[in-house]
Amino acid sequence: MFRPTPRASGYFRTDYAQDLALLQTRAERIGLAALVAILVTLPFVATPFLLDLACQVFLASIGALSLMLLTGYAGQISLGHAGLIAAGAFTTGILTREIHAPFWLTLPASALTGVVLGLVFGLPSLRLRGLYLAVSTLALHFIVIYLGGEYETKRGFSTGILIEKPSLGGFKLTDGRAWYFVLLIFAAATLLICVNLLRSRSGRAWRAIHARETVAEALGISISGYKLLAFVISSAMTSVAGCLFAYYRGVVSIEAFDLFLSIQYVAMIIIGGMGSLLGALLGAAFVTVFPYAIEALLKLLPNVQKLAGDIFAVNYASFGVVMILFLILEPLGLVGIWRRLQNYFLLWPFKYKPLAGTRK
Amino acid sequence: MLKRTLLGAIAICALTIPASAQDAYVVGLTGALTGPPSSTYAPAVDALGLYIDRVNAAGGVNGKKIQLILEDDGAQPSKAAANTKKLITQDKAVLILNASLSSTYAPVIAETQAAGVPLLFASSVCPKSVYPPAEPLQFCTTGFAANYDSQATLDFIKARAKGPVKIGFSAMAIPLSRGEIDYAENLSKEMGMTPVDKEVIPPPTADYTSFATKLKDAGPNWVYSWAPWVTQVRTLEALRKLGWQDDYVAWGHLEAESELSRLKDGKFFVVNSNALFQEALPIHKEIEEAAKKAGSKYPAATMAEGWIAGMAIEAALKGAGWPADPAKLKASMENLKVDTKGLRGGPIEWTKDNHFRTKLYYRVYTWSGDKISRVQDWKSYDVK
Amino acid sequence: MQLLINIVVLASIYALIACGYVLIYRVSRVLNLAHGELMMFGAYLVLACSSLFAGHPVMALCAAVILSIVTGALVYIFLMRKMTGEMVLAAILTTVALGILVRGVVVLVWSSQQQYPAQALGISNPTFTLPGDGHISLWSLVLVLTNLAAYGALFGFLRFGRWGMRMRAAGQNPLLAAQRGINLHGVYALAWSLSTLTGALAGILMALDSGVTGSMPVIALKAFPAALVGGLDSLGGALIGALIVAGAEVLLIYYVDPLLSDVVPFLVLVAMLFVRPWGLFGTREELDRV
Amino acid sequence: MTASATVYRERLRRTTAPHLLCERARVTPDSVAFRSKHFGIYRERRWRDYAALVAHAASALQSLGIGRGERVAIMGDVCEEWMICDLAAQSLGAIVYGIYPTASAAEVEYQMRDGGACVFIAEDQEYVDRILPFADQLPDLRTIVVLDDSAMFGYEHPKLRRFGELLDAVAKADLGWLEAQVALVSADDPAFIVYTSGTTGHPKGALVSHGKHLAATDTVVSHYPTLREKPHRTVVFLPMCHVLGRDVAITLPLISQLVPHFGEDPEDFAVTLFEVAPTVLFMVPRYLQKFASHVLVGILNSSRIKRAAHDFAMRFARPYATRRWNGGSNIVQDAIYRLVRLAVFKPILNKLGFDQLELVVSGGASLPAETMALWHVYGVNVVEMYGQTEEAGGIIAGQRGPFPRPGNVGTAVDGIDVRLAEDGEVLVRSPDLFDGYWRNDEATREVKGADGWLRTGDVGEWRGGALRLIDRARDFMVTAGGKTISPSFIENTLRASPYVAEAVVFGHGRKYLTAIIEIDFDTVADWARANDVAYTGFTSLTAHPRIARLIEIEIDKANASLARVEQIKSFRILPKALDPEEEGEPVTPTRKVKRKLMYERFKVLIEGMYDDSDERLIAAGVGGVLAG
Repeated sequence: MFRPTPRASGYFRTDYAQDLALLQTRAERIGLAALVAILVTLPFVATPFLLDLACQVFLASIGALSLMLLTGYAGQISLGHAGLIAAGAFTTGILTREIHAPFWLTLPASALTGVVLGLVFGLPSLRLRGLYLAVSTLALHFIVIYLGGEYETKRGFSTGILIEKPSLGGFKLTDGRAWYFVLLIFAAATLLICVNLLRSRSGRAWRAIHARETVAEALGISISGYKLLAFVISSAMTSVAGCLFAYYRGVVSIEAFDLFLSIQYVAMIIIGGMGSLLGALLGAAFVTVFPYAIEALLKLLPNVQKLAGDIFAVNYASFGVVMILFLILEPLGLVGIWRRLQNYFLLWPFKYKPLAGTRK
Repeated sequence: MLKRTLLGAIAICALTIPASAQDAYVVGLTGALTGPPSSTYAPAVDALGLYIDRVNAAGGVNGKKIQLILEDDGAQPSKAAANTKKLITQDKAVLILNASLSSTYAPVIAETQAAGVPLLFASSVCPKSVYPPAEPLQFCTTGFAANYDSQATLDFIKARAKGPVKIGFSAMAIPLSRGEIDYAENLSKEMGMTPVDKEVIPPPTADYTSFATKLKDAGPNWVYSWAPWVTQVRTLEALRKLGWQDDYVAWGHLEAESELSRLKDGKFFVVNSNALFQEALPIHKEIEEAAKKAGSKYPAATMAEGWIAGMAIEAALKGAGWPADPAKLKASMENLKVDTKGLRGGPIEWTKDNHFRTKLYYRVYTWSGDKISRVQDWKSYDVK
Repeated sequence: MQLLINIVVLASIYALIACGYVLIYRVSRVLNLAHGELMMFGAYLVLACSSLFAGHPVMALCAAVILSIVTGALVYIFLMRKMTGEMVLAAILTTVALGILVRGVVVLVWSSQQQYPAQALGISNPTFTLPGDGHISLWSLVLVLTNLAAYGALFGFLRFGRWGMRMRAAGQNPLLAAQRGINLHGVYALAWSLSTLTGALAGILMALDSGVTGSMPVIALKAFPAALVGGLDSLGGALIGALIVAGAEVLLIYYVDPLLSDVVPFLVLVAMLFVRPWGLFGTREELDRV
Repeated sequence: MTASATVYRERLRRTTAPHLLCERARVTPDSVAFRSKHFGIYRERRWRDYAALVAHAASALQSLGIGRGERVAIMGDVCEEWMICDLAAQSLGAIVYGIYPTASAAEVEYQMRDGGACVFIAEDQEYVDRILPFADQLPDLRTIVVLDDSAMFGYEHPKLRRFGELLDAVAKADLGWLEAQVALVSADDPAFIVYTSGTTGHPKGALVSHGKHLAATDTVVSHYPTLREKPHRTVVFLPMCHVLGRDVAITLPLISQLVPHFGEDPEDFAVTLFEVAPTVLFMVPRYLQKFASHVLVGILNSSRIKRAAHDFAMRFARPYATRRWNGGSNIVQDAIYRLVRLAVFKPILNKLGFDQLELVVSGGASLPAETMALWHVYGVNVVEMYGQTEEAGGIIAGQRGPFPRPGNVGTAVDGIDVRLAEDGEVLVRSPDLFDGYWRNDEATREVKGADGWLRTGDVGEWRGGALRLIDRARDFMVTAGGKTISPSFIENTLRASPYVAEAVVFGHGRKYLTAIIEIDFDTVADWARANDVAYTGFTSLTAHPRIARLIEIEIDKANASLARVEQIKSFRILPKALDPEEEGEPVTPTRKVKRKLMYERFKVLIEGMYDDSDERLIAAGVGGVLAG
């Protein structure tokens, strides 16, 4: 994410503020402006279905970014991501149903739930590593779902807790377009938070811990402190995603947060490309859009109506196939492809960086 | 970054928007066609497809064909919501069908309500919102309905039992099933029975014996289960293995017919709102032939629900005329009488404030020596 | 008495499944999250074979077992071999993807309906009454016995067999093992075959006892805590872990709240992880980084 | 020369560099004087800061008791502290000289004795180590100052002082103080010595006085007025002990709008260029060649499509470059070229940091025409200039451009008279030449005639108003066939190959010419990787038969453009890279080859190339007669 030098010549920094600037070259600024322009115009040209898809991608991006922070940078595996999203969603659901809490209350409350759960989820990380840690987070997933299920049954919300659309300053968020922008802003904010976290002290500490814990400790980094911090921040962001999810869908039920969801998030960061925020975004978009894309592609096949029953099984299976192909053929993930593509043009007309070995 | 993928997706989707069928009724369905719960829903959807194919082959409704667009939600609420949105906005469906797990109801209802499109629950349990006073846009054709089912079952037990009833319950650990069993437990008390135990069994369970042991040790002489078929039948089997020989009542899902003949258990009763194919009515023959002709991989006996949904759709569209829009369709559905031709105990009648049916009919079957037999004929309940 | 039987049966199920996790983890440090799906696949293979060898239940069962061994080897050769050297999380995700694929294929071929292989084979499932008013069904009994046999065979194989020794060596230090001329790919393929075999046995026997649906893989997930409590790289540990988890589950269902049965194995696990992260009998190790 | 320019130069002739610095600090205190990279940041130094730094350094040096006319030696890599110390010493009236960072111990000792410096300023511990072994044997040396003391713990020597401590010990001097010091220095006082890297014998120190240096350097600005007309960025990388390096880092910024940029480390030269994207560069041919060959090899190893794009662009751009030399391109061709440049060449240049270059001046040695042509094709305005240390920082001639045809060094600059002697030797006369060689009057007399004409030792000719250099006057060889041949011309031709770093031609009194080739490790290694040639290091690479074949093809290419007698008949590849830092190596610190030493060093290799069977036969035939 952080490049030692800009991508075009002639950008020298005369103070550290410039060095920290996110956009350095003109091309980058133009690129961002174009992206923003596309993102802003998209809702006015897209069908509501595509809009919904985009909203799902944004929601997934928030979750994937926070998981990337935890796994891709701090190196802590978690299979409890769905549990955290559920926690945020249930906090929102329970608060709206029980005390009619408004948006501005449920959102921080969800984040707070995330913080608390992050501490709890994070505690095992002080003793455990890798797979064992993953399993302990899995256990917490089951606990959250169990509690959620109990609440649903006990309060008689057997088909889910219905949630009113939130209002922001008197404006009720019902329109898909409005949601698009709200979620876009949240996703962008998450991205910015992640970027800034990663280039701050904590980001460097996480990477040091990820690289080698013993060395990091020798460098005077508080291992347990930063691990917990990673869990707390990641969980808080994930819970916020859960809160938004609850509002966006207008309903919370435990079925929406099964283990498969956790696996989807892990798939996002691996398919996207470990250790890259861009990868998290790409992965989130890919994993979210992919099933719809496959479905759409399969429907292009001739005589598809005859296969009506089977087509979904094929769709399901092909998700597995594509994931396998991806893992085998592109271990660096989408971001690997992106970088290659980018390098193809960045290095144009060279294949490798010229003067790489040039010494005076 | 994001934009590339998004644009790619847009391109793919743009390419694949089905040539909008201008001269057909578009009906969209979101259902659990894959994933663990699909065993209940896939056959019904298959049957619905068969029925609509038949209607189309016979010239359609009002001279127009019906185009049924299927979307799989894998029983995930989020996917169901997205599917619904797509069906309404992109495919311009005039009617949405839900054939999925109850957890998908809320998001689908939210989407259809926002768009003002009627929603028909075609394969899963009817939500309370279709009972009088019904939500304006929600309708239901399926045979099983919360509370009424338990009422009918407990009535049956009461009538059948010779002495005092010590009743045990079994539910699956999903909110819907738990809620219904809780209701039944209270009702049983009101009806003078003694509830002795209630087992709530998680869906993924390797061995039901543990639960059955507890149930059995509570000493019931009746056990009632209202849950997905797996839980109902495996609790029974586990109980039987443990040597419990008393009466067991369960809800008759799609699988009931084949399972009754597999289990051959004279003290296992299924309460049903559909007539079993065993009875070989003309309509049953019709369905069997259609299934055979289409080479369906599901037994005909599992197809009644889908067939009835098809009948309802046909009738609703006929009433709405051509061209149909959601409003016209809603008006048509609010005043509809569907002749089930014997598949049910009577017609499905919808009124302005009752989108369930005015009268419910239940039959009870069991295995008697060499065949499935009725132990109680249609018994009707007024829906209020 | 019945409780004891329940514990033994459930423990056997868990143990038979858990040893599949252990076998693969032990040699290649990969957690096979497709184990449940492969188990289910074994059960469906019986269905396929029962129509192939109609009227010969024994032959059909044997064929299914052999096919599942082949399946395991094929999975390694065509899939997991490519993941050697990749990060562990990616390898695990590959198994998840495999699981999704298998599920899709199963629905495609056999539909998602509940199926009864025992019926297809034409064999019944009588119940035996044991002293103390305990009841056990034939296939549960077979499962318990199979489990014991499988563990016995595996212990013997790993301790005394040539390939067993190689497997242990590869698990302890793959580099050294490779240098001593051990064919690592062969060892890994064998581990996958054996793991799929035991998984399929569990799947087949469960299916014979109570049928099979697409939701069977979830059961394998519950056997997972058993393997971890015992120690992911210890066969004996898996057996004991299965007993502990099954015991806790059965007793909780009976004496406390059946609803807890879903959560409790994982609670046991978390408690275990805090006390002895590497499991009761596992080797203390530093796990690979992400 | 216009009247105002003459007045201006006269004014320069009567001032000093430190004085100009003070002036700039008064007039434009807030403009950026230079930028110097430090921990990733290009620190901006304004003229005010610059003068303050120099003042502080001067007062620190003064505390060491440096007197007028005393010498101060500086050794190290290019860095801002060098400039500051240099100007500080000059403002105290001391004479500064630099020692090449690559100089061997013997050379350092020679220059220390010859120059007789009382203070030795070392950039860091590395250079302290160079002088410490014989520091006690140098009678004049009083103090060793180390600028960067980061690796200096544990160093104890009575003469050793840390610059930081010196600065801390004196009060901060202000601009007024500096001006007072500077006022004491006369424009005619000697300012610095530049040691010429003689290819024969010991280096000679050219002594230059303040005013003459400034006036002479003004020739560069007047020849390339853009330097004065608008702000320019440049990168300082030539060693500041070289007169051109001094010009770029210190003098030109004082008298033009050139802003020098210093990299963090000379090793990061490529990075610095990339980051700064200079608009003006003063280069030596070696770098232009090296960059060109890296680009070419990079393209050769690029993917098929990209290579095709480059080839396609070249196919159009080559004739376009020729037309541009002839001044005959039309609007359409211009437009197409601009498009091609934007699509292909600009990205190439961008990667080097060359894309904003308006002017590249190549000097110091002759630039192979092919190299210059290539840069012209890419759209970099490379011009060649001609100058010598003895011109006191000024130049004799230079191509004005833009995009001049290669092959000459352009027209003579304003304010200098150039004429050719009968034997073609270039003679120059100017009021602003060096004062003479330091403590070597004999050598001074050798080049500086009583008539005021300075002998350059180069042979040239006028062609179309431009000066064309043929060769160094003293560097001809005559073959056994009696043909007079210029080896440097052939060597330049050979060096045009991207794979050849250095070529040395032999053949004096022989039947034919041979060459010793030093391969360019980077490009050849690239080629080897691309062509599956396995190697472990420099030596194994040179020993590979396919590399020999590669070089042979390159030599055949060069031979094709040479006359028959000039062609190389045989060659050998040096098994190791030439290292100027090593004792007795046949290259000067500026990598000029000492031909004689080269022969002695690689006699076996060279003799191996000559088939002396004829001689032996004759010797065998006459052997008895001579003995008897």
